[in-house]
Amino acid sequence: MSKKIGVYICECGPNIRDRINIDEILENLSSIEDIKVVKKYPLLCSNEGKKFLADEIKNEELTHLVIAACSPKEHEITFMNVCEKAGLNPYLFQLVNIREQCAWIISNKEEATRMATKYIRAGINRVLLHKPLQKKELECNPNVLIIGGGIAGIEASLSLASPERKVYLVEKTSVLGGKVRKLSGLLPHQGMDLTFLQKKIKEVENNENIVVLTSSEVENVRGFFGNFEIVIKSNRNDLEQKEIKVGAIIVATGFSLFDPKETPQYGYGTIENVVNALEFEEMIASDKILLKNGKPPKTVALIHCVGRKEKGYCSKVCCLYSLKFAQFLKDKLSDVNVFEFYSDLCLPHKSDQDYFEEVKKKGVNFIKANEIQIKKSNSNINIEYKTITEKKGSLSVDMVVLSPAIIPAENTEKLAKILNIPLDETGFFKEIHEKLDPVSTPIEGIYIAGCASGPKNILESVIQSQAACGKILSCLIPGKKLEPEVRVSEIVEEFCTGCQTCLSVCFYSAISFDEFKGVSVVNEAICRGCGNCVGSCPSGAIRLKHFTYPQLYREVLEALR
Amino acid sequence: MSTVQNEFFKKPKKGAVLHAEGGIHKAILDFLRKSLEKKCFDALFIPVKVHDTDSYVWVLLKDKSLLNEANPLPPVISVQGGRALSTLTKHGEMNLQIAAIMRPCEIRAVIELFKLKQVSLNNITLISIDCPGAMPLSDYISNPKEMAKRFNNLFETWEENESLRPICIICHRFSLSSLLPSISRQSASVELEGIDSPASDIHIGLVGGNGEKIFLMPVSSKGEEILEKLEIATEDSLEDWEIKEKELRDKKENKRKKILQELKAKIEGPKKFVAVFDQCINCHNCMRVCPICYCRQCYFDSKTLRLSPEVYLTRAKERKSLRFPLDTLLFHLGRMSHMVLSCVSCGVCEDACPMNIPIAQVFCIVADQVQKSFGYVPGRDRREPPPLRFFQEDEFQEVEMQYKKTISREETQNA
Amino acid sequence: MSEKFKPRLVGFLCNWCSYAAADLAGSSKLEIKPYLSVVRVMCSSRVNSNLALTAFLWGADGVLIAGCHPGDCHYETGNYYARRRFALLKKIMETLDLEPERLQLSWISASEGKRYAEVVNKFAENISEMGPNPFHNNPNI
Amino acid sequence: MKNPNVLIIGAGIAGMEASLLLAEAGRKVYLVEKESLIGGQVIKYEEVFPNMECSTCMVAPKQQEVLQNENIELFLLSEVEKIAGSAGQFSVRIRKRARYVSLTNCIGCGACYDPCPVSLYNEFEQCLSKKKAISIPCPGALPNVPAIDPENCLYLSGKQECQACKEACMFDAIDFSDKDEILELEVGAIIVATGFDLLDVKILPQYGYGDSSNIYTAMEFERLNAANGPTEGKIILREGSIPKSIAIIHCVGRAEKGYCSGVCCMYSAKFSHYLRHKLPDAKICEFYSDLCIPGKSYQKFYKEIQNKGVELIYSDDIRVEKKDGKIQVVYKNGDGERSVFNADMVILSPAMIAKNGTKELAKILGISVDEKGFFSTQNQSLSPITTSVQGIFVIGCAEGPKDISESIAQAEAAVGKVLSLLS
Repeated sequence: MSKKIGVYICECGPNIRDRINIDEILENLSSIEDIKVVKKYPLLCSNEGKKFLADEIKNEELTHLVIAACSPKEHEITFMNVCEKAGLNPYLFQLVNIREQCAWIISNKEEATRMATKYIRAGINRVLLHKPLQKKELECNPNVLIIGGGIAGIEASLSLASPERKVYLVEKTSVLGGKVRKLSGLLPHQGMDLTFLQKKIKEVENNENIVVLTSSEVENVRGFFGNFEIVIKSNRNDLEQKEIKVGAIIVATGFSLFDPKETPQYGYGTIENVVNALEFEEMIASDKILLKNGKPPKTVALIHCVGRKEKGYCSKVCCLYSLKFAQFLKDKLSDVNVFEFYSDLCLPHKSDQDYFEEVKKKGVNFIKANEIQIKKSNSNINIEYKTITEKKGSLSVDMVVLSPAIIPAENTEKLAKILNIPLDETGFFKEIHEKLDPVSTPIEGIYIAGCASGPKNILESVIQSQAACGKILSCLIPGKKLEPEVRVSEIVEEFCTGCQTCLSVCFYSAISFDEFKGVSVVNEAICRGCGNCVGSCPSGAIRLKHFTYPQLYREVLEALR
Repeated sequence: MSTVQNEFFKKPKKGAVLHAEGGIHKAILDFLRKSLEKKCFDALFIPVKVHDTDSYVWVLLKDKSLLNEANPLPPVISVQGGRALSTLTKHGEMNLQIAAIMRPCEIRAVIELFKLKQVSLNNITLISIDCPGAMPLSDYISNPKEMAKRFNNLFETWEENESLRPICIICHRFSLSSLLPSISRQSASVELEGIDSPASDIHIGLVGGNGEKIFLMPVSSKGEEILEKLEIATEDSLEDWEIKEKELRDKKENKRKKILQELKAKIEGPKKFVAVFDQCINCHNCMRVCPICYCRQCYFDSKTLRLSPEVYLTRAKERKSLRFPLDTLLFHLGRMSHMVLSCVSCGVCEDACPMNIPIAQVFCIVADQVQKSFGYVPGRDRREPPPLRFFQEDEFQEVEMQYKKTISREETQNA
Repeated sequence: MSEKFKPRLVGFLCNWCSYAAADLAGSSKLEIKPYLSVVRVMCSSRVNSNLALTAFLWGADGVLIAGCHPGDCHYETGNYYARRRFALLKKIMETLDLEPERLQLSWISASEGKRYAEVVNKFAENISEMGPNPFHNNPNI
Repeated sequence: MKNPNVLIIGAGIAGMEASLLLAEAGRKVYLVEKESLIGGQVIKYEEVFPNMECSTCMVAPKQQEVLQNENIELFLLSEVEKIAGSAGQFSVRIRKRARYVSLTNCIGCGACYDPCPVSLYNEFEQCLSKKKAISIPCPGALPNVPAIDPENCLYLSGKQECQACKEACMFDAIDFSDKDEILELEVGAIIVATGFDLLDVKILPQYGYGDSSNIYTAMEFERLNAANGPTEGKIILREGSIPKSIAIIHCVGRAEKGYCSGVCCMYSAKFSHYLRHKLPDAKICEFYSDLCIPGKSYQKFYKEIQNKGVELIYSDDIRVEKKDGKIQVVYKNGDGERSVFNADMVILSPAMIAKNGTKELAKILGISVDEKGFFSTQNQSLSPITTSVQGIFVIGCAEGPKDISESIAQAEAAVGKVLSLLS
């Protein structure tokens, strides 16, 4: 079938009309073959303009459309929609930017006209090579796998589970609740009591749309967003395996605590009555704050930032729970002296500082110190430290509570390998974009929530798990098909030599290798169409739809005329 | 960052010194024969002289008797060993144990092709040999006897010899040193797997033996096992070889600098560079024989670059004239940009050029610079990833037009 | 002669940063020399020696590759790969002294409309001074 | 019958994120924005910590999407006046102030700016530059359509029969007859994302801010450094010279407001990065009380500036004084001793405070405001974005100081809540 190109130049009022000699261009173009119509129009993006275009496409039976107007950022989508409505494949259209990148930057009309002509010719030559790309639709599985039965995982399960959406909650240990279950209580502005946790756990267990798999771990993951295939292994016996299919995965594996034994200066494990935060939480919970000798402590030192230097980051929550400890000590033990040894008070939440003032009022002493050394001194514990101005100080106490850094949960690395998602230099899971997309990973459909991606307080963990749900609920809708990007890469098999360079450069792991054929394969459901693989392939065996070599060469050639 | 030193250098440098009464070729062949008998491997991959001719071909050899025809170090490189081994191993696994004996430049090509998934090294034992160089194919074909004689004289003296290929005269990677891992700055950030990754498993040293003895050294643990199996004790000192090898390498490195500098002066700059490739007839032989050019179809042969006649006419009008065949220079520069990081300077391209373009030497000049700037030595380490497969965040900042900075600087001065 | 000579420049701009900067330069009505033809690509990593060299040897007097600043890539790491590929090409041109200045890589973010104008004008200026692509009118290529 | 549509108040980074996700889910979104442009505070920044990414590059694609998405109906220059009903069926009344420029006709050529005789301070640029009575706040603003300031427009304020802009416009986009509109909407849920303001430092005389000396607020400095800002990114003093010594003062207003804003330490460090990059030889000094740098990647960010020779001074009781044209930062050090730092530029990092108008809006929404002036949420029951009214959610800095990623997480969380509530 012969080609009928329609070329339309938008005057954009005076913006293009006054600065480019449109008539001259119309004149030059009419000679080109394959061109059915060349016209100018006052303002194509106006409603009249759009209607005009639609009619032209129909009446002139155009097979290809070139519009010379403003930047594609402004109206490419507008005009693609016009094409679609008028029955022309929107990818058989090329928008040529003669406003921002021509009319507006070149004051000499002659020159501007010359450049505009180049651009428009390029557009015409390019559009001839366009393919009528078709939108693809993918069936997807609405179910979700949640890894980790802590507070984040529980939250997520509850907000996702519904009759149309099954949730599989996989927990490594034998019980749900994670670290929160070990706590004595939360902070005032979080609501101190913990009964809510048991309530939520009950809800989860009673929800028929949630399958709870305790003492289990993810063994293997295949597939992609909308269609993951998961193998889950029981910790009780290796033979017990379960295969499930889900559309998305939330990683909520939580954290571990830094082992103070790695920093001997704190005397943990060697000096009596030096305990870490979790042990102290349990003391509070059991309401037995006692020294080894069974007596209650008279002087307690709370040491912040244990392991911060070694790990290279602030764990965010320690300052606050240390305050909680101080408050509890003051409330429970009438004549106890409490000292907080801190390096920086990290109180980012709006109500944190009030809490700090409140605790301070109770007579808790705050010492900004570093280079802390904890030594045994006959019956007591002696703390040596330096002040911010390098002055030496020391203090004798009978109990020390260490607040260790929050570190990645064990097996984080292993899980990262199984899921094929990256870790950052601190060993936590890496967000695809720390700022703009804090719960997503490079693998679409795999999300991270809570302390799996770094230290967070309970509220933030809850928020993140709900955020992951937000993402899933908005794009993985039961019965709705996925519409992946159309302008993606494809492998030209007869040229692919199987060197697999493309696999190593693809950030999204959209390319796999077909051992049998010996060629690479692009998964169009994952590919985002950046073209990095095309750039990496010496054989030119990868084609980025709509940005193929020939199409780009056409533009280059016109540039060189 | 793992900087695994390979087995060979963990110990004081020792190996087996074998006496070569019947000449070094015989000594090497005896060793190979023995290892076949002892079932160290089922077959050899080795150059064999074709009956009643002077030409050599690669042969997958199972029958020991044929060994007499084999020549582990023929006077010419007719087909690059890397290319040959790729054809043998690329498609599918095999259950045979095979030993391939090759020149260092061929071994390095094998390793590059291994990284590019064009060679499988399962069941392959690589044996490298000190290489005195090779004769230009054309010269050899025109006078094989004489050339073979001159070639064999090299083994006593190892002195340079003008009838060698120019690329061999300046080859500083003729021995083991270029086949041993040493993790470079650039690839240091990349996780390297496996403990033991030298290019070859066993190396046969010839320099310093004056043609009377050969030096047998296990390089990888695999190599060690084989020599153990053969009950070859590797406790002799390698001093003679080491000293001579070092001496020869230094000498060649200096020569290399000098000669390449002279050549560079002859080819640099658009005018001279164009002149060098003027004679190119676009046969693309250089690409077809190159072991690194592994593409099924060369991008510059593909129809992607073909344009319609009227486009050629416009271009001709534009530039007054248009030369056919088209894009000759584009081919050479393009090919260079594709393979020069992995170029092992084996010289087969030059051998294959019907127009005697010093292409191997030109590529050599570029390869030296480029590989240096990427801290990459092709074929040195089986684990070292090809440079275009990874990046570091804080590298090559100089290649970007540092415009922002200059602006703010100017301002600071203006103030 | 730099007055008479109008260089033909090809600019491969990444869609998300540099192309946006070019638009901003336009809407800010900055004056830019009419020599650079813009070719839009989704990411600077799409550009490789195949494209750059072809443009150059088909007669471009200068080839500009522009993308997001390192770390800002819309596809996370594309521009780092682009930079490595460019470093290789640049090194080849330098070693052979094939006027490497004719190939330029610049990071231009979406807010740097002014910088885009400056980069392009400066580039055009440099190339004008250098004169025509030595491979362009050479009958032997 | 639950109404699936959603009202989102505030088109900053959080509001936009929520809108886009809900639109993707096929929901109709009414996005109400007080200003004449979208993007909120983030578009004022040149780069964001900790990776020093160009924020325009980050946000512009989202802004474009918001403008082009057919499921999102955008109301600019608009505010919520009244809300009735309950979760699943809220009815909302919106007042849309007249823009006097047609969003459909205007193509953003800017031909109307020059003819306008009125010259005003540009608040978007923190009054560091002037604008016309018809203008866009900064180059690259989206939508790229100006608005007329009725108080100052000669014609609209009835001062003169000036119609210079109308005459200059070729698209008949300017419409002086444009009127404020009242719109009634029906929605099932409401997301409040009104963001924050910065404390007005004038009320803290000890910092000497207010006259035109070289004491800047954080936001002023952001614009000073912005490539699309009043100086096109040149960091210069008011008299045009380059500063040689700069003091950055943290926690301005922390004591008065009674909370730590959580982000100032980081953006102050970001300022040091800017300064070090553009003024390699300047002396830079950060005055802090506590380094609040939570999170895995933040401490590294501080190490970097220290390695680049930025000085960190633990200080207290800071006052900024002016001695014969010179600026002096007087402070107590760790030992309580008084010391002095001579600066030719001072940057103040003020507390983030509740957006102006929060109380009024809270009243309309029927939700409460906490003692700090921010919307109060149900933190007690571990749901920091849900309010006392079911179906109304508060996200981002409307709930309290936050950084961008926390705000985005809350936006996505709100979407999760809405979608499971109105499913």
